[in-house]
Amino acid sequence: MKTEVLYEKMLLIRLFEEQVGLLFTRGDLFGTTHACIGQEAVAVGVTQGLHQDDIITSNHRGHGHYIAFTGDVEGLLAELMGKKTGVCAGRSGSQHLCYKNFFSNGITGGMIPVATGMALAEKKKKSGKIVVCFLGDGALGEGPLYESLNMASLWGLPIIFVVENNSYAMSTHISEAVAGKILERGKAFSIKTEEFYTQDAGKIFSGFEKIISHVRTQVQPYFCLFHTYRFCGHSKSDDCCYRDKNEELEWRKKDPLLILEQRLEPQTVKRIQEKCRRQIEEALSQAAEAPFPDPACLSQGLWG
Amino acid sequence: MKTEVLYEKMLLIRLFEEQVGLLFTRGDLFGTTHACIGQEAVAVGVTQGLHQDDIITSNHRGHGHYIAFTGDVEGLLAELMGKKTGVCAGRSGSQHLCYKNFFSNGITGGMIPVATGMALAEKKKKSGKIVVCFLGDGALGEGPLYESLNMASLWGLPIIFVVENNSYAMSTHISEAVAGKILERGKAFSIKTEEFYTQDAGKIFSGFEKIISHVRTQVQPYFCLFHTYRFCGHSKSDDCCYRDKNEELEWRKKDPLLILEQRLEPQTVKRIQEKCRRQIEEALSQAAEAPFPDPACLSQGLWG
Amino acid sequence: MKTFAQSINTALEEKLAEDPRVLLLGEDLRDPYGGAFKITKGLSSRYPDRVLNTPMSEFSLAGVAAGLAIRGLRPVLEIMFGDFMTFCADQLINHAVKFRWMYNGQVDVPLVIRTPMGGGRGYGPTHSQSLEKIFMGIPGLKIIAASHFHDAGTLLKDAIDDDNPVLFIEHKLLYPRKIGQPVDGYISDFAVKFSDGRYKTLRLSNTDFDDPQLTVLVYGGMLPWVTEAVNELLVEEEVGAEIVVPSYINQSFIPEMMESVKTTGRLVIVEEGTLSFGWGAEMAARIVTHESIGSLKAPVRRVAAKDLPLANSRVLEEATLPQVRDIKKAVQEVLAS
Amino acid sequence: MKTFAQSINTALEEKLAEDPRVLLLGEDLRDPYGGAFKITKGLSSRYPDRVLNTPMSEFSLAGVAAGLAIRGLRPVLEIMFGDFMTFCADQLINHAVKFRWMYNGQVDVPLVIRTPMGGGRGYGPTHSQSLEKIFMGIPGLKIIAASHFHDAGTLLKDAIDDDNPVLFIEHKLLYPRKIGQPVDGYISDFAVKFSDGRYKTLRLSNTDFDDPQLTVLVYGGMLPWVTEAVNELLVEEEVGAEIVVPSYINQSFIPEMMESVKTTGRLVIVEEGTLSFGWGAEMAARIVTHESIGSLKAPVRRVAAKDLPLANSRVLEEATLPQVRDIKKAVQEVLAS
Ligand SMILES: Cc1ncc(C[n+]2csc(CCOP(=O)(O)OP(=O)(O)O)c2C)c(N)n1
Ligand SMILES: Cc1ncc(C[n+]2csc(CCOP(=O)(O)OP(=O)(O)O)c2C)c(N)n1
Ligand SMILES: [Mg+2]
Ligand SMILES: [Mg+2]
Repeated sequence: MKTEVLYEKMLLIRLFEEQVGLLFTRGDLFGTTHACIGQEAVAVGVTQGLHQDDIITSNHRGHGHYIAFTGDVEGLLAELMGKKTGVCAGRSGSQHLCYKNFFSNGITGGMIPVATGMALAEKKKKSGKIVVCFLGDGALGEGPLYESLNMASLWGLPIIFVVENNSYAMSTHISEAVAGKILERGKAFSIKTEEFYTQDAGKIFSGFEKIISHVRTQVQPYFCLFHTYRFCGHSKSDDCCYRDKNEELEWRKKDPLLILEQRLEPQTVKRIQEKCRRQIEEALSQAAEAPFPDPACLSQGLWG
Repeated sequence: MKTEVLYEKMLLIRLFEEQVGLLFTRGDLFGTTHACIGQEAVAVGVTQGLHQDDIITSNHRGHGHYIAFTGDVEGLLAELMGKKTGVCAGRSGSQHLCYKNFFSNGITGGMIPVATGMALAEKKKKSGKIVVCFLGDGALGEGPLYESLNMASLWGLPIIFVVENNSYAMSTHISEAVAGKILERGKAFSIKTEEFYTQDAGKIFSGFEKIISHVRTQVQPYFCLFHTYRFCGHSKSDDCCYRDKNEELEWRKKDPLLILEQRLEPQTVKRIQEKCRRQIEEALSQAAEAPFPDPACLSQGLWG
Repeated sequence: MKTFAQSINTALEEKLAEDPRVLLLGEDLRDPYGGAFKITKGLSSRYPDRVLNTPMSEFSLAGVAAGLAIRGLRPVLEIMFGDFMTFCADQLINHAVKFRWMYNGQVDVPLVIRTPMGGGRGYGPTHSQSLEKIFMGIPGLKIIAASHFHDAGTLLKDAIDDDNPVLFIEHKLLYPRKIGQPVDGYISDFAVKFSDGRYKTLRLSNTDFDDPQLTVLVYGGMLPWVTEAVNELLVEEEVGAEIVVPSYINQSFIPEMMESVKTTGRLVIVEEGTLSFGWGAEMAARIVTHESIGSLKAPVRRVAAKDLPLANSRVLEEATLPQVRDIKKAVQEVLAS
Repeated sequence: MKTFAQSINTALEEKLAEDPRVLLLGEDLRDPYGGAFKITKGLSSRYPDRVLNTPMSEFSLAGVAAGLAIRGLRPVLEIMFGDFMTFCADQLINHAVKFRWMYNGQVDVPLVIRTPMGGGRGYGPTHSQSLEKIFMGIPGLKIIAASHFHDAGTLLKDAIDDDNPVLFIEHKLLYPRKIGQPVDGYISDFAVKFSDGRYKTLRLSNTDFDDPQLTVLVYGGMLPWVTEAVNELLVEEEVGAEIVVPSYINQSFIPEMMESVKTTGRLVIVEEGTLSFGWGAEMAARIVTHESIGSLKAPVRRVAAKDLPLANSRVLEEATLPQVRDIKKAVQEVLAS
């Protein structure tokens, strides 16, 4: 995978999240969102090796996963703005996205069993598709994860559990919420594991590509742990009063954008920056002009 | 602990369970029960080293735990018969027992979080009491177990998780329901573990005594795994069609009663047998004569 | 004549045969065991890859079913006792029933959860409840409950064909009962009328629909008690009653109930779940919020379990659950005022 | 004057000070964060050992609270959003509320679960619901919901002192509101009467209880909408209304409602949860099953959310949730017939 491509995806995500932050500050957005600034390398590195018809499940912090996998900046922005042109017509908002085979939900850990069922479906259908299930370190507290690991292992399901450990669940540090070593929790269910200590999207991509191929060919689950960091607050209203500023600064040095930027020509960076900026701006002006959904259609789609 | 004492407790449990089976066959019992025939060594070996004011939580297969810890054959038999003199006045039946600090519930795995909360209470109160939480291999499927292991480890709770692996959850063999090695599931949460491959109540008692003392003095959790077998069906109606008869015979050779019997004088055995028989008979005749609860008191005790 | 259990078993087998998307999953379903209530007996032998024994993971299983459904299968999940539906609450309420609407119709979630509810067998406080009430008010979930006068198997097949999440309630006490089949417009002693389409509502009459004095509304496992009460009252006091028995019990409008009450002006609602905030509350509310309240000749009566847990002891269980005598008493009261 | 949030915070602090058995637990409660809605702010600094941050394990936490309660503590568990109460269903329904009765009174289970419910903030389908309805019919569980005219802190203290499991509902939109305190028998423009004892029911009147034309029954976060509607109707159409606001919302009998309806003969029930099988159903059912039905002059009206999930988009959320205009319309309809 070309560094340029990875960089562009990451930058697009970063600019998107910053734009969303701005819209909130300006009072143009309703509700809340969870930005993934700082974690872009995982989103991009993990998803770029997937087939377009593979499946992703995601969580509250899903914009990065979404944009990296679907490229649909327009639909996402309009969705956050509650517009009819949003990917779910303004119904789902930031935390409950669906676009083709991308699915998220705001209940922490909630998509894990669903992802497991999806992997079982693909196995039964012998489709060759695999499922990537994103979760945060906070979701390690939720018991259904272990039920799902157990079933994924027993049934040999083509699913990769991707743990994004950013050291915090809201304000709670992993030391307060996670006993023992995270990787052991995958191993205990006899699932192969891998740990990534890098913010380098290139390394993540190439490492994860091997895992994808193993899962696809062996039809067996995998449990992957990524150590990363959110540079921003948990959600719009969070000022990170619970974090050490030095810790933040240390991680800022490992900004995934900086890491790849160093490998690119300055003109390339500039070109990509402009391209991404334009894409966000266009998405924004499209979304701004789009109508709100019609309340008369409110009950459409409840029943199939 | 004297072999005689352990033997007597186990025999009392065995005879009790056989008596209950008989009552069902005769149509004298309503509902269902789960006998622990074959698993008596765990019930007795684990509980005899506890203090009377320690806490036990148990599950659907709890008669052995109950009798071993409380000695209350009379209250239990009356309870199963739905009598007013039952330990819960006929309300709870076999699966939901409470006698002082013994608590059970028929929801598989359901008492695990409750036991965890009890251990937290005792720690906060600095009471020096510990909690023993019994669960079967089937309960390993239920996610809240892992939530509880995590909290017990994080908070350093005085609790021992006792897994009775009898290879089956109802008709389901562990190979169909449990991925990986059971002990790893405790270790993954950084909890000390111990495995017992014996049906010898004496060995269980002395091994478990050390664990009790560790948990009490260190105020840390423990995860213990016992390999055992139920000689009987899952519940009254189960003919064990899913089990291999040879497997059953192999385990029958490791009958915990036989193991201890060999260490006792025949007269001692006989004396104990008679004593236990008499106790069961008396409990039975007491319970048979006891009145049914008065429906007029039905709503008493809903509110405190 | 089939039993209720056989009807369910046959329906499952026929769906496995005709629809390759159907997949059964749950605890202990496979042969030789065939399920705690033996409802899936024989099926794994004939369809070894499509009947799955699972670990005891009810919470996740509801989610697994949703995942299967979204990806094009037709999962039928058995929850061994309805009491354990508490474990499925999150995956049903915050996931399965939400997906279609919140994803703006991009997915179907055709899952069925089958589960036995109800008491009467001395299984005690955690194995005897009628917990369907807690799910009735969840938008996007259909709750289907067959009575023994319904064709249970057909209801189940329709549920499997449904593109929406369905909670399918089977009363334990119905399993061994013969299913009542209509013969010349009668089931047993009752003239019967069926609603059109799927998930039929039955109207039963002991007066050939000629001038009934009251309406009894009931579903599922309580129907045998109601027919017994009504039969006795006919003999003893010549009471003519119309019994309305929906199978889609949480549907937003049950026209048969409204029509019948408009005629009779008297209504008794019978359910096995605990009284307060139960099924009967909504049914009664629909009367009092409707113009037809004008035609009411007496206060509505609800017959339900007392607001208590269920005991193991038979005397206590009986004192808690609605009995034939309670139904008769309610009918008499409604007729008296 | 305190806000609703401050009232809760102060009550927690006072209970921590006066009762050593009180223990707070939940996600992110400790300082400096002080809880997702900042309700426990400052408490862990003052009581470091008695305010516990937990992993995200809502299922088990309900059980942990039950275990703490049985062993003599007074746990107050915060569930960050009421939508996650689905996780607590099993431990509440099959464990916490059952223990006392099924153990024949051998234990007390004095636990409190506090949780914010309700929409209006654009949090979308899984962070905006009013899910208390699913727990209302569970025998042994008290559901307490404060309005901003209640003394929220006192209600919470009473809940902590209660020997039974209590689900304590806090509407998100109430947090920043000033609590209405009675001055000379009035709160704001309404004459007010309080019921005796714990968990007070309020009666509010814009006619000094003189010949009200109708009764409005409401709880918790919908009261501001009701007072606004009633105020407007008073000005516009001189409507005299009595508003009945229970705090123990699933109690088996609310005498103030019955009394009021007997006088007015007209009832509007307002709740934020979805309509079907909700709180209003039981309330309406109590009227139609009661002799007082004779005094009804018009069909009862229920104002509630549409039977749909809640959207993120503001226009859709507003179209789903009950609005002031919906309440006014219902009042007008009830008065018209
Ligand atoms: C079941 C549930 N509990 C609590 C929450 C509230 N909540 C949303 S995100 C979050 C923290 C999640 O932490 P983590 O899994 O580490 O993901 P991160 O936010 O760090 O990306 C919490 C507590 C929720 N949405 N769902
Ligand atoms: C949550 C829940 N699911 C299912 C059941 C039904 N059930 C009761 S015991 C049991 C098997 C339990 O197996 P295990 O934990 O190994 O204990 P054992 O019976 O072997 O002692 C099952 C499936 C239950 N009581 N609770
Ligand atoms: Mg995190
Ligand atoms: Mg077992």
